[in-house]
Amino acid sequence: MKYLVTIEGREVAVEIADNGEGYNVKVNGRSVEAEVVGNPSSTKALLMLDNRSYDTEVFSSNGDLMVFLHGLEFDCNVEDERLVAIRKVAGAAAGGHAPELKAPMPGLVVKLLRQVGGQVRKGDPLVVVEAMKMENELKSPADGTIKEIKAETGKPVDKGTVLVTISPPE
Amino acid sequence: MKYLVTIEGREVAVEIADNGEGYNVKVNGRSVEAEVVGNPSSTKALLMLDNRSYDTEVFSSNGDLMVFLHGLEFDCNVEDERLVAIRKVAGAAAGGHAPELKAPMPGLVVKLLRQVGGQVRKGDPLVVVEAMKMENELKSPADGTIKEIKAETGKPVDKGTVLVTISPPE
Amino acid sequence: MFRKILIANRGEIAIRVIRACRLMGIPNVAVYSDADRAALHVRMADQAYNIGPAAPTQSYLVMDKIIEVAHKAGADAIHPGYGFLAENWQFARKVEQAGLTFIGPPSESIRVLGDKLEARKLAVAARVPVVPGGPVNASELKKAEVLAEECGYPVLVKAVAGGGGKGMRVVESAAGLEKAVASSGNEARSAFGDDRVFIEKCIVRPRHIEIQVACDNFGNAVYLGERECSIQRRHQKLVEEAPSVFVDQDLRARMGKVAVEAVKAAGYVNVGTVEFLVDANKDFYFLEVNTRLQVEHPVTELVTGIDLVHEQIAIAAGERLSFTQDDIKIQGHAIECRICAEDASNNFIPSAGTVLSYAEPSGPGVRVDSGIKEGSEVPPYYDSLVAKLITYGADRGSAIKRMKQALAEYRVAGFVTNLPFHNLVMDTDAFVKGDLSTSFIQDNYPDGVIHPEPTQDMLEAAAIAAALAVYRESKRMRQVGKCDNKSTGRWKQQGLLAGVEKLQGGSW
Amino acid sequence: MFRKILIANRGEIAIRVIRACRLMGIPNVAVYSDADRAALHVRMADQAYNIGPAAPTQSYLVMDKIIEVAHKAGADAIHPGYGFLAENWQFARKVEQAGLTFIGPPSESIRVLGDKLEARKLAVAARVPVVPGGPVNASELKKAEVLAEECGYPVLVKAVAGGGGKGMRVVESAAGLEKAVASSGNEARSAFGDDRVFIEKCIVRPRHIEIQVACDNFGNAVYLGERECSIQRRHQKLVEEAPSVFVDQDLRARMGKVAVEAVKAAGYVNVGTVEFLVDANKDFYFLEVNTRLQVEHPVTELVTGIDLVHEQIAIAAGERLSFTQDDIKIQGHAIECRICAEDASNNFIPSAGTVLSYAEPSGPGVRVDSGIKEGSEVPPYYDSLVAKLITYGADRGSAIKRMKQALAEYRVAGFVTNLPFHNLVMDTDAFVKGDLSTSFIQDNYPDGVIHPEPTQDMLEAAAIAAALAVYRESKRMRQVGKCDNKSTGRWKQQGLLAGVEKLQGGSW
Repeated sequence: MKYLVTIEGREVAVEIADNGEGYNVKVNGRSVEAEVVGNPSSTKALLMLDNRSYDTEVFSSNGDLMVFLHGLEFDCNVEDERLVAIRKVAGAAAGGHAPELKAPMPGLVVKLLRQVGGQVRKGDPLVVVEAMKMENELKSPADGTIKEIKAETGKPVDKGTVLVTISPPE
Repeated sequence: MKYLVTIEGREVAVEIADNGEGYNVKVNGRSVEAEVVGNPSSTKALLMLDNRSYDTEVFSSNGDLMVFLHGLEFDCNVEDERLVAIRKVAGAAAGGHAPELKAPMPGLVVKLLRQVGGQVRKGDPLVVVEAMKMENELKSPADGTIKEIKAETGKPVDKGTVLVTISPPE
Repeated sequence: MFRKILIANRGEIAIRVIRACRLMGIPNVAVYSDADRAALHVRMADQAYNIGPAAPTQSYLVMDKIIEVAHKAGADAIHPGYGFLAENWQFARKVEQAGLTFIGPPSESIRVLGDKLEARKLAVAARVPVVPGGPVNASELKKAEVLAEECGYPVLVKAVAGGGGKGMRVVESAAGLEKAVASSGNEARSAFGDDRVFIEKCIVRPRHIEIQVACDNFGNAVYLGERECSIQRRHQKLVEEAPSVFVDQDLRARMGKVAVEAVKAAGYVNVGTVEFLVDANKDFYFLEVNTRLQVEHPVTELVTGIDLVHEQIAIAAGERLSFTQDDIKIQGHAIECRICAEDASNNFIPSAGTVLSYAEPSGPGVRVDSGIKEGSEVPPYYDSLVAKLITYGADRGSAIKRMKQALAEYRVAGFVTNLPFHNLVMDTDAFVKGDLSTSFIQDNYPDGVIHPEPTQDMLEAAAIAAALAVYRESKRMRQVGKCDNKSTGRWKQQGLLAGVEKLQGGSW
Repeated sequence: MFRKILIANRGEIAIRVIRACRLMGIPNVAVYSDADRAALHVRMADQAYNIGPAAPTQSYLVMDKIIEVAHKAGADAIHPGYGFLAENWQFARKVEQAGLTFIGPPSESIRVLGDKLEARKLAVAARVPVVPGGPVNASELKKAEVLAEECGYPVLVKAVAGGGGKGMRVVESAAGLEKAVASSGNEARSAFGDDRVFIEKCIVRPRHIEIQVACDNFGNAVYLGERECSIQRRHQKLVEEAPSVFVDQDLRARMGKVAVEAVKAAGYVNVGTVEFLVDANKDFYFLEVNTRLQVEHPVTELVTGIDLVHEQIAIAAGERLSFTQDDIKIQGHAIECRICAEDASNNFIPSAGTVLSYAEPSGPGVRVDSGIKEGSEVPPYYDSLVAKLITYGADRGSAIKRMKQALAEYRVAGFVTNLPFHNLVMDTDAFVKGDLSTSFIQDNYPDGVIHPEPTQDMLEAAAIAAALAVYRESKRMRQVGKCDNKSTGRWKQQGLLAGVEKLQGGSW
């Protein structure tokens, strides 16, 4: 099975074949000897790649996967080749969905700093959310145009609530 | 609901009523204010009894329950009043089943020290099992008469395998 | 000794005090808000009482409620931890008046030292060097100008009332003074109902160095060396260490003696901390006295071998200090990283959530004081500090290396932490060289904290892990029947549910 | 420094070495048997190679296989840990001959010190006091009688070959000698193919006290104080501490100097331990030299501040000792409890299984060196030691109190541990008083180790927990439909499945 993994803005092609004892894995075309220790129903798995040891934990979060590895967290989007083909035909962006600004904590929306249609650069402040007795400027996760503002001033938001969606630049 | 809990050879009567917010609990007839924090599907639960804090974990093991509490482990047998009544009619021993000697680790049975029908006292050696390069004398868990010897010399046993059952003294 | 101690706090510091109680064989009572019903400090305490809703003003800050619980539980002493009511002299007085022991200094010492102007006067009288400056009313611009001129620009303008750097402004030259005094005054008036501002010489790129002191009821007062706490954001410390690379034996002795004089002048009893700013010439200036246990007390414990919480309780129970000044030897080096629920790469925005997965580092030279474990909630109502990671080594280099190793072993899933920030600090040249100041973060990360790019190797491994998870799950799903309890696609289920569901539904 | 280190061991000691490698920035390679595929040391290592089936003779003891993996992985040094091949001079020699560095003493030192007779000769030549005695052939009864008479009864009869107390017998008077010599000789012949027995004076109720030494390649040799390891079962240590309450500064210096002489005489390089028996008169007798890192090394690390594994690696890489004798100061007190999968109340029978639930203690003065975490397997093939709990305090009393507190925080479910045994020891008068000897367990628990009865309070709480679990589960089951994936009675399911299933099926 071939997968396209979008991770930290980069694409990594991963091809997996079960060889009965372990897996034959190709990453970006390069062969890797892979062994997975751990039950498929567990989030935790020990990955041995060419005898290198990677103690991983994989969670699912809103359709994406969060991979924990050596104390770092990676957000991954995994598409199999069928989905990639469909998407390419449709001309959509990689990762399957438009970049979104999500509330990193529960809080109260106190200010909207930009309007729909506005051009933004990654890191531009978009929304101010009050939480833990502080006003926090939330920043754009990507360059592009503001597609939709879902946040409303004065409304409380939960952690993970999508506040703004961005259309990537053409 | 009334329960009879057999724990460490003693019987404790526990009566539980759900009061919506917490539980009204009677233990051996004495009222206790009880609150349980934790999802019913989890093994872990924080028990507050009259504002005393007990961080518990309950596992099920061969029909009995193992309760972990403040670093100690308790084997419990819980019967509801219906079962207690049935048992009493049948004249059976508390705890629902005869005392058993189980293999505490995987190993090889190398010697049977007693025969069916023999009188034993708690702590008398019954079976020798070789494990971890050592010969281990396994001792009777209770006073009584040997009812059945399930272990066979030369046979490997798994952890938890019942080796000998004991009939309590009349 | 006390019959029972009530701990008027939460999180890691409540647990730290519980452990000290255990050590001393004293029963302990925790209190908790509705948000902390299942918190670790509740689980670890002997007893625990609910004291109200999540908001601190309705629970951890309600003095009478806490004193009432102390009575109900039969406690005869209250340990306030840090934060919340720890430096509230009115609370200390109420505790005293209720016939209980406040484990901390006398309420009068807290009052005097908590008032910036009184504390400053006291320090001056005790010949403790202070930063040149003084208070003015916000309306007296002329007076402010003269004062600023005397101090020498740049000057700092801040509210007389309050604390924690609220409304603090740096004024580079006379031109900016009027505006700064006016806005500081406005903010101070609305926040504290007192528009007086304090103008003082701005010490450029100072180090924040503090002296730990301990005083008993018999006039014994000892300093336990210094802590360097220069790495701060929003005037809150993030990394602390002991000893300071900047402090030699002579400076330590001089600062220590001054610190002891300062607290003695306030009739201080119990442990406390005297904070100083130290400039590049090793001149030091009195900042304030923290009349409580500090978050960063473990680094002092590691280099002196003294258990400060034990000492606090013993002093409050009327015991003599168990050591003299000569007994205090600084051995080795300790570093503390405050593990906070916050995103350093996004202006230190706080985070919150459920701890989905949690693994602490351990082994030689590693100490973790944590307030959470797997399944814990990090509620959005309180401080973002969730744990403290402290490492110890024979020298600073080993302590840093151990910290890097321990950070790599630390795993927290469920909310954003500043673990990557600490990793970055440990790799920053200026930190390794010991070139620290309170502007460390601005100086070294002028474009904000940018976590290093992961290596290609790591990216590929993570991508493979993700793809394999999907591959194995889809394979499993194909093998699973329509209604089979035993092997229902739990991972998939979890994929459909929110992350939190995972713990609620299946953490056995 | 080394390019890469292969660790020829498993469990907590493999992890201890991995941490030392991390500290020094040296890449590391683990090896594992089929039984350890998912073991913690494999997870923590940079790289890991399978070396065969579970049985040690087919994996961790296969010298050539390990050396082959070292070559394949590009390692230039091998750390043997303790146990397995750590004191096998042939392995050390093979490593040397393969052009790799053995992180330990030269193979020749291991060989000489591993041979009891040669080691004794060496000790005598170096004026190290030894227990009076000597070897005889099992057939030479007359010679044995004369020798025993010279030593004075009671005497100890044991095999010349082998070690670890195999076939050791105490003979109280001349009447029992013949039988003891014959059986010891028989056992020795069948076990080692060498029927010589060693007869020596039996030191009554001795303490087992050992001196840690460290020697570099430049003739520097230092002793790092003593460890008292008197609490043993089956001649294996269970509780160790440093310093010993029995050793004063004078005795420490005398034993230390003798220990250094003993290892110098054997051309020793690297860290090592000289074991002594000490009688009630503080006379000490050379026992043997352990030519490796000891299980109990952490207590020395805590009281000296020296990282012994770091030192091992540095010495092996040709560096000089980083300290002199004068630098070594013993500060505070440390105690180690070996956490083993065994039932102390049932004659220390070993246990095994899956770790269903696991929580380590943490906080001030607590160090855990563990080889397991939740979900780990404790296989029945290897040593029962799963972790070491070490506490540190300013004095022995605090270290004991911290240990009690830490033991109470430690939770291991899934197999039997000796945690309750350690709890009992910490509460035993003789231990608290420091009244120790190698017969501590027999003396203090003559009827076997009997764990104290739980309090009525605890029994009732456990009973309520069990009843509530049943009550809540039955209520939940009534609410659940027949085929509803989301809320299937997981707890019940688990009730029906074996405990191990729990982790295999649902540890997300």
